[in-house]
Amino acid sequence: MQTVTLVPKEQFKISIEAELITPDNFAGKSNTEIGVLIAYEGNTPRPLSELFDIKVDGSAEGADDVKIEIKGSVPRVKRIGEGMTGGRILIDGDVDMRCGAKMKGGIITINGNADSWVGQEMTGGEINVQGDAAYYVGAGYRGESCGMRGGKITVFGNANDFVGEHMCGGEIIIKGNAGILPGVSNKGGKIVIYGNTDMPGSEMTKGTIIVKGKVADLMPVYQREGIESIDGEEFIKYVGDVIVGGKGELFVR
Amino acid sequence: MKLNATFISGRTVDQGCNLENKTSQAYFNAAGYCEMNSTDAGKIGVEPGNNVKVTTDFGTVVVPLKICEGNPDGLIFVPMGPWANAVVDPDTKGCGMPGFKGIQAEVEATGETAPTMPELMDRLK
Amino acid sequence: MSELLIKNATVYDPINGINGDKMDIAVKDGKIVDSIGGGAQTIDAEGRLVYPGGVDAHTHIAGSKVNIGRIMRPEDSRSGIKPRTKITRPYTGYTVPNVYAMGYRYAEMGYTTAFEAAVPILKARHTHEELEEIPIIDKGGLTLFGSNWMVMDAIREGDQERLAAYVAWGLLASRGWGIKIVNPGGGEAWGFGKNVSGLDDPVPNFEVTPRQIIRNLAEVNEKMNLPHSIHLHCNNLGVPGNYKTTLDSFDICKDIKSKRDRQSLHVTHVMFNSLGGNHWGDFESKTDVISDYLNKNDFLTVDMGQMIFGNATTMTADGPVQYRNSTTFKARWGNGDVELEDTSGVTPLYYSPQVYFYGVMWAMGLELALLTKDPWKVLLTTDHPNGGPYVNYPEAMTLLMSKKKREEEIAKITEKAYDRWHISGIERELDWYDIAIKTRAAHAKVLGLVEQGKGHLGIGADADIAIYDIKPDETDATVEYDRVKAAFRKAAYTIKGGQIVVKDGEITATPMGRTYWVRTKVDNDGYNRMMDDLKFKFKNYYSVNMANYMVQDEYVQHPVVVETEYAEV
Amino acid sequence: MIIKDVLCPFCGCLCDDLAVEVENNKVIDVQHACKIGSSKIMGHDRIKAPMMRDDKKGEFREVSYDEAINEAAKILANSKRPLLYGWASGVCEMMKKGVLLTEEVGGIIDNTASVCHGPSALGVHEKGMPTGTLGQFANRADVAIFWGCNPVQAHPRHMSRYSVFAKGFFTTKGRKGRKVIVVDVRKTDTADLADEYIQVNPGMDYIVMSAIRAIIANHADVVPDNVGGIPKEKLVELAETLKSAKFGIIYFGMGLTQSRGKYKNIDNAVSLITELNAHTKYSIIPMRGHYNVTGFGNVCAWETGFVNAVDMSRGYPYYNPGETCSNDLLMREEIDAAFIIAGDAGAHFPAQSIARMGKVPVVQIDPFHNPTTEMANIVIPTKVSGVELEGTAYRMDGVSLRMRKLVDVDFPSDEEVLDKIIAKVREIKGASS
Repeated sequence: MQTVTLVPKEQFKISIEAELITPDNFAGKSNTEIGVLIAYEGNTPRPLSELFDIKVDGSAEGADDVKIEIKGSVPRVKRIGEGMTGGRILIDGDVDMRCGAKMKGGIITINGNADSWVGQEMTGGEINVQGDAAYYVGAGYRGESCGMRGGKITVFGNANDFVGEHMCGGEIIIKGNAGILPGVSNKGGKIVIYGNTDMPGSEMTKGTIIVKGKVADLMPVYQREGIESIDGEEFIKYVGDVIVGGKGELFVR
Repeated sequence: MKLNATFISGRTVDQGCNLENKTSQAYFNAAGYCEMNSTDAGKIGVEPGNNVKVTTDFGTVVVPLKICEGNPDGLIFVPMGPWANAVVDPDTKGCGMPGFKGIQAEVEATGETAPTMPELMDRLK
Repeated sequence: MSELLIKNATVYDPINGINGDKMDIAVKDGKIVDSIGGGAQTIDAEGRLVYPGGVDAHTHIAGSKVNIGRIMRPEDSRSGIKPRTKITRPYTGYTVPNVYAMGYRYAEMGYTTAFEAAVPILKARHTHEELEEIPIIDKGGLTLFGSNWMVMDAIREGDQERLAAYVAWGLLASRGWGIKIVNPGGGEAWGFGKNVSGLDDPVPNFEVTPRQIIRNLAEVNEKMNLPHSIHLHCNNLGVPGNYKTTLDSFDICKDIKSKRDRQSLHVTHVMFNSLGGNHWGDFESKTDVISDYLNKNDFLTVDMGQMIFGNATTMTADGPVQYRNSTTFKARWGNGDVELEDTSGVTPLYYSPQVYFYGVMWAMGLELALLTKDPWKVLLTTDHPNGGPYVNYPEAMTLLMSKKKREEEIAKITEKAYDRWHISGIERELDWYDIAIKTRAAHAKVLGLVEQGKGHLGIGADADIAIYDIKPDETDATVEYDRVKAAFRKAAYTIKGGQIVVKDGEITATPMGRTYWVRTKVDNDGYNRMMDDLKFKFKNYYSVNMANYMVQDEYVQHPVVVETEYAEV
Repeated sequence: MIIKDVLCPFCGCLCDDLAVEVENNKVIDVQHACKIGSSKIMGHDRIKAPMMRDDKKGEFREVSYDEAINEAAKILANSKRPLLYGWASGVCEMMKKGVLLTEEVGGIIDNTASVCHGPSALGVHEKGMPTGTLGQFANRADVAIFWGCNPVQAHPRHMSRYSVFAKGFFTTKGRKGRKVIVVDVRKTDTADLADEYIQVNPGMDYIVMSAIRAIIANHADVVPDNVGGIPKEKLVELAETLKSAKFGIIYFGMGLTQSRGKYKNIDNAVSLITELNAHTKYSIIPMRGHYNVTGFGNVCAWETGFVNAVDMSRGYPYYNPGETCSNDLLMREEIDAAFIIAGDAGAHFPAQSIARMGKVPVVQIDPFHNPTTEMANIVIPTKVSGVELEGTAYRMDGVSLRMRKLVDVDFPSDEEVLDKIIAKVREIKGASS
C-alpha cells in the first residue's frame, strides 16, 4: 500500500491542470519522482513539488494499491484522477472541474463541492461528492455521443443543470435537488434524484430516471404507463421521449 | 410598492446607433432605461421619465422608465449595455453564457438619480 | 538559387516510364534538371523508393463544408492534437483537421498537391481563404456547376455559347480549375426538399434533365479546352441499384473526344455509385460491371472513394443524400443551400466492419482498383473525409499491394458481407509502379497537371519529390505491409519545389504552395447573352451585388493561371 | 465621389449595396443603409492617440504607438492566464493574427459570440445546422418564423432584403405570398409586422419546441392543454402551418441563446427543423449580431479546429464553453491580464465579470472610447474596418465578402498593431527562454 499525501501550498487563483494526479501515475514513485511531475498553472509548467507538500508512505506495484490524500480544499485544481484505473483519491475539500474524467476504476471521494463535469466520460469506478456538484455531472465532451458509460457517481448535496447528459451507462445518484434537463439525450444508465428537478429525460432513448421529489415541468414527450412500485414507493411510470421513439423510463411521484 | 418582474435585456436600433458613441448622452438615452407596460407602471406609481430602481440577486441599478405596451404584465426590458449589466446573472450555466434574460427582479419607484456610464464603471474598479 | 542532388534513388516515375531504375535526381530552382554542379546539398537515398510528390485529384480540404464539419465536431478536433513547435502550428482533428494539420499531414505522406473537389462560386472566397492557410502543398479547386440556374437556363434554351461563357466566368469568379458536377439537377430540386431520380427526370421548374446537364457541360468542357475533364458525382449516390445510373452516365460522354491527352469524363468516388440490388436487403457489389465497362472503354477515368473503417465526416454538395444519412443514422445534419447554385450537406458517420453494407462498401473500392486492368483508370482516393481521412492512403495502398493484408481485414468484417462482394476471389497485388500511378501520375494526368510539372520527375518538372524508407529490392510489400504502410505514412523526405519540407516524417519547413486556376477566353455573342442573363439574375435573385461577388486577387496570393480559348470543335 | 456597392460594417446582414459619398477624404452621405449602418459609417468621435495609465482610476496620458505596443506585449508575455477577447468588429485578416498571438502567449481567445450566439454553436455540436444562404430564403421561403429575435431593432434591413418583404424567383409576391410568424416573450416591433404573434412565457421556449415536435411526430396525445403559456390548440394549429409550407425558415436570436436552457433551445430548434424536413423543406439560421462575428467563428475553426473560446495554454487548442469562455474565467477570477480588441467587454459583460477586469491589467485596441476604455490601462486606437480598411467579413449565413475602404486615415490597422505585438512578445519570450 502506498499513500501519497498532497497538501496545497497556497489557494491557487489560476486553475492548475493536474491530470497527472492519479494512482496510476504515482504508483511506485518516490516523493522526488512525484515532485518533478509537471502540472500547468495556466500556461506555466509547474513541478508538483512547487504546488504541493508531498509525502509518500509505502510503495505500490500498481494503481490499485495507491491512495492519494489531498489535505485541503483544491477548488482550483482541475482534472484530478483523470483516466485512473484503480486506487483511491480522497479530497478533503472542494475540487475543480473534470475531476475523475475518463475514470475507469477506483474511488474518488470529495468531501466538499465538485465543480462542473465531475466524472465526465467515466467508464468505471466510483465518485462520491459529499457537498454539491455544479453542471454536467457524468456528462460528455461537446459533440461526443456518449457521456458516462459506466461506474457510479453519488452527489450528497445538490447538482446543477444537465446531470448525466448523453449518459450511456452507469449510475448517478443525486441526494439533493438537480437543475434543469437531467438525463437529456441519454441512451442508457440510471439517474436517481432524491430532491426536485425540472424537465427530466428530454430526448432520452434508453435508460432510467427516478425523481423522488417534485418535477417542476414534465416534458410534453412522455407517455404515461401507469403506477409502478420501486423499493416500496409508488411512482407514475412514463415512457419516452416519444419524439425520438425513446424507450426511456421516467418515474415521477 | 414593488413590482415582481422578469427581467430581459436586448438590442434596439438606438443602442445600435450609439455602439461607437458610448460616452455620449445619446448612448445613455438609448441604453439607460427600463421598459414595462402602463399597468405595471401604474402598480408602482411611476410615469415615463421617472426613475425606477431595478434589483436582482446580482445587483441594483437606477434608470428612467419607458412605457412599452408590447410587454406583458410582469416583464421588464432594459437594452443591453452597462445599465442592464448591473443586474444580470453572471453565472454561465456551464455553457459560457451569462444570464441576460429571464432574471427575477423587483422594480420600485425611486428618488435616486441614474448613474452615468463612467459612474457605473467606476464602481467596478 | 538552391540546388539539390538526390543520389542512389530507386525511382518510379510512370509518366516517363521509369520503373524502379537506380538513378540520381538533380534539382535547381525548384525544378528537376539534367545535372547540377558540385557542392549542391546532397541526399543519399541509399537505394530507397523515390516517387514524384503525391497528387490528390479529389479531396475536401477547404471551404464552408469542411469548416461546418469542424464547427459541428469538436470531438473530432480534440483527436489528432499535436502542440505547436518552433516550426509548426498546432495540429487538430482527424476527419476534419485544421488548416495546418491539413497541409502538414499531406506533406508527411509525401503528397505535395491536393485539389478541393467542390467549390460553390458564391462561397469560393471562403474556400480560397482556407486554401491560402494550408501550408506547403499546391492546391486548386473544382467549381460546382451541376445545379446552377445560369447553367440550366442556358441548356434549356439550347445556347451552348452562353453556357461556355458562363462556365468561363464562373471559373474566373471562383478561381477554379475545372467543372464539377454533383448529383446534376438534384441540388436545385433539394431547394424544395426534392431530388431527381435519374438521368431523365427533369429538374423541377427548370425543365432540363441531368442527362442534358452532363452532356452539355462535357461538350463545353472540350470546346473550352480545359485542362481537366468534367468531374462527375453521379445521381442516386448511395442508393442500391445505382450502378445502372452510373453506367448510363458513363455512356453520355462516350463519343466526346478531348483535344488533350486525357479522359473526357472523370467519375468520382465511384464506389458509392456501384451499388447493386434493389434495396439494402439485397444490396450487393456491382463493381464487376463497372470495372468491365472501364476495361472496355478508354474515354473515362474514375477514383475509388475507398472506405476506411472508423470515423468519417461525410460532406458533399449532394444535399439530399446527407439528409437521408442523418435521418437514417440519427446523426447530426449540416445542410448548406447556396442560392441559385447548389446545396451541400455534412454528416458525421461511423463505419463499422460489423455492419454488412459498410463491409461490402469497403471491399468495393478495392475491387474497382483491382478488377480494372489499367491502373491509370482508377485513382486511389478516400474521397476525404467521406470514405475516411486521407491519412489512411497508406492503408489503402497496402491493401492494394497485399492479398494477405486484405484477408487480415476481411476477417474483421461481418460474414454477412461475404456473399455480396467480389473481393475474396481477387488475387491481384499491385506493385510499386502501379502505386506510383494510382497516387500521383494518374492524378496529375487526369487533372491535366502533367504539363504544369506535376506527377512526374522529368526534366523541367516541379521538384516535388517523396523519398520513402523502403528499399524496393529488399521489400516484399505483399507480406511486409505494416512496415510499408508506416513508411508511406511518414516519408523519409518530402521535397516541395526543391525545398526539404519533411525529414524522417517530421515537418522541417512550411513554405506556402501555389493555387492553380484556369482562365478561358470566350469571345463570341454568347458572352453578351450570358452577361445580360447574369445581370438580370444578380438584380433579381442574388442576395449579393455582382460587383462584390467575384473572388478578388487578394485571396489567391500564389496563383498559377492557365489560359485556354473557346473554339467550336 | 460616390463609392458604390459598399458593404455595411454593422450587423450580420452585411448589406453590400450601400452608396457612400466621400468628399475630401470625408464621408458626407450614406445611401441605402439603415439608421444604424449610416450612423456607423458617418462616424463618431475617435480616440486620438494611444494612452496609458497605471491606476485605472487615474487619468490617461498620451503615449507613442511604440510605447503602448511594447507595454501591451510585456503584459501579455508575462501573464499566466491572459484572456484575448473581442474579435468581432474587425476583418478576418486580423482574426488570424489574433489566433497566432494567443498561441504565442498561451492565452485564451474568445469572441463576442460567447455572450451572443455561442450557445448556437453548442447546439450545432448536438444536432448540426440545416441552413442556407439568405438568397435561398428570399427566393423560396413562404413561411418565415422569427423566434426570439427582433430584426426591426437589431437587423433593420433583414426583412426587406432577405426575409419578409423580399421578392424572388419563387416568391414573386414578396410579403403577400409569405406567412410571417413571430414567437417571443413580448410583442416586439417585429411581432407588429407579423401575420401571427405567439407569446411564450419567459424560459419556456425549450418545452414549447418539444411540444410542437411531439405534435408533428403524431403524439399530440401526450401534450398537455397549455405549454409555456400557449394553448395546445394553438400549438396544433402552428404545427399544421409549419408543415404546410413549401419552404419554411426559422430565424432565431438571443431570445433563445440567452434564455433558460440556452444552447438546448438551439439543439431543440434544429431537431424541429430536421423533423419538419420529413414533410417539406425547412432551414434555420441564427441572426448574428456584428457584421463579422461569423467570420471569427470560421477563422477560429479553420485555424484551431474549434469555433470559439479556445484555450492555448498548453500549446494546443482546448475548447469547452462553461470552462473556457470569458465569463467563465472572469467569474472564477482566473484571468491575470485582459486584451480586448474589436469588441466591448466593458459594455456587454455582467458587472461582476467586469469587476475582475478592474483588478488586472487591461489592454484595449479600439477606435472608440467605450466602457472597456474605462477599465483599461493601455488603449491603442486603430482603423475602423470597412470604412478605413478593406478586408474580409462573413455575413450571418457564412457568405464571405470583401469590405471596401472608403477613406484614408493615419491610424494603424488592428492587424498592424497585432503584428508588432507578436514580434515584441516573441522578442521578450525569446530573451527569457
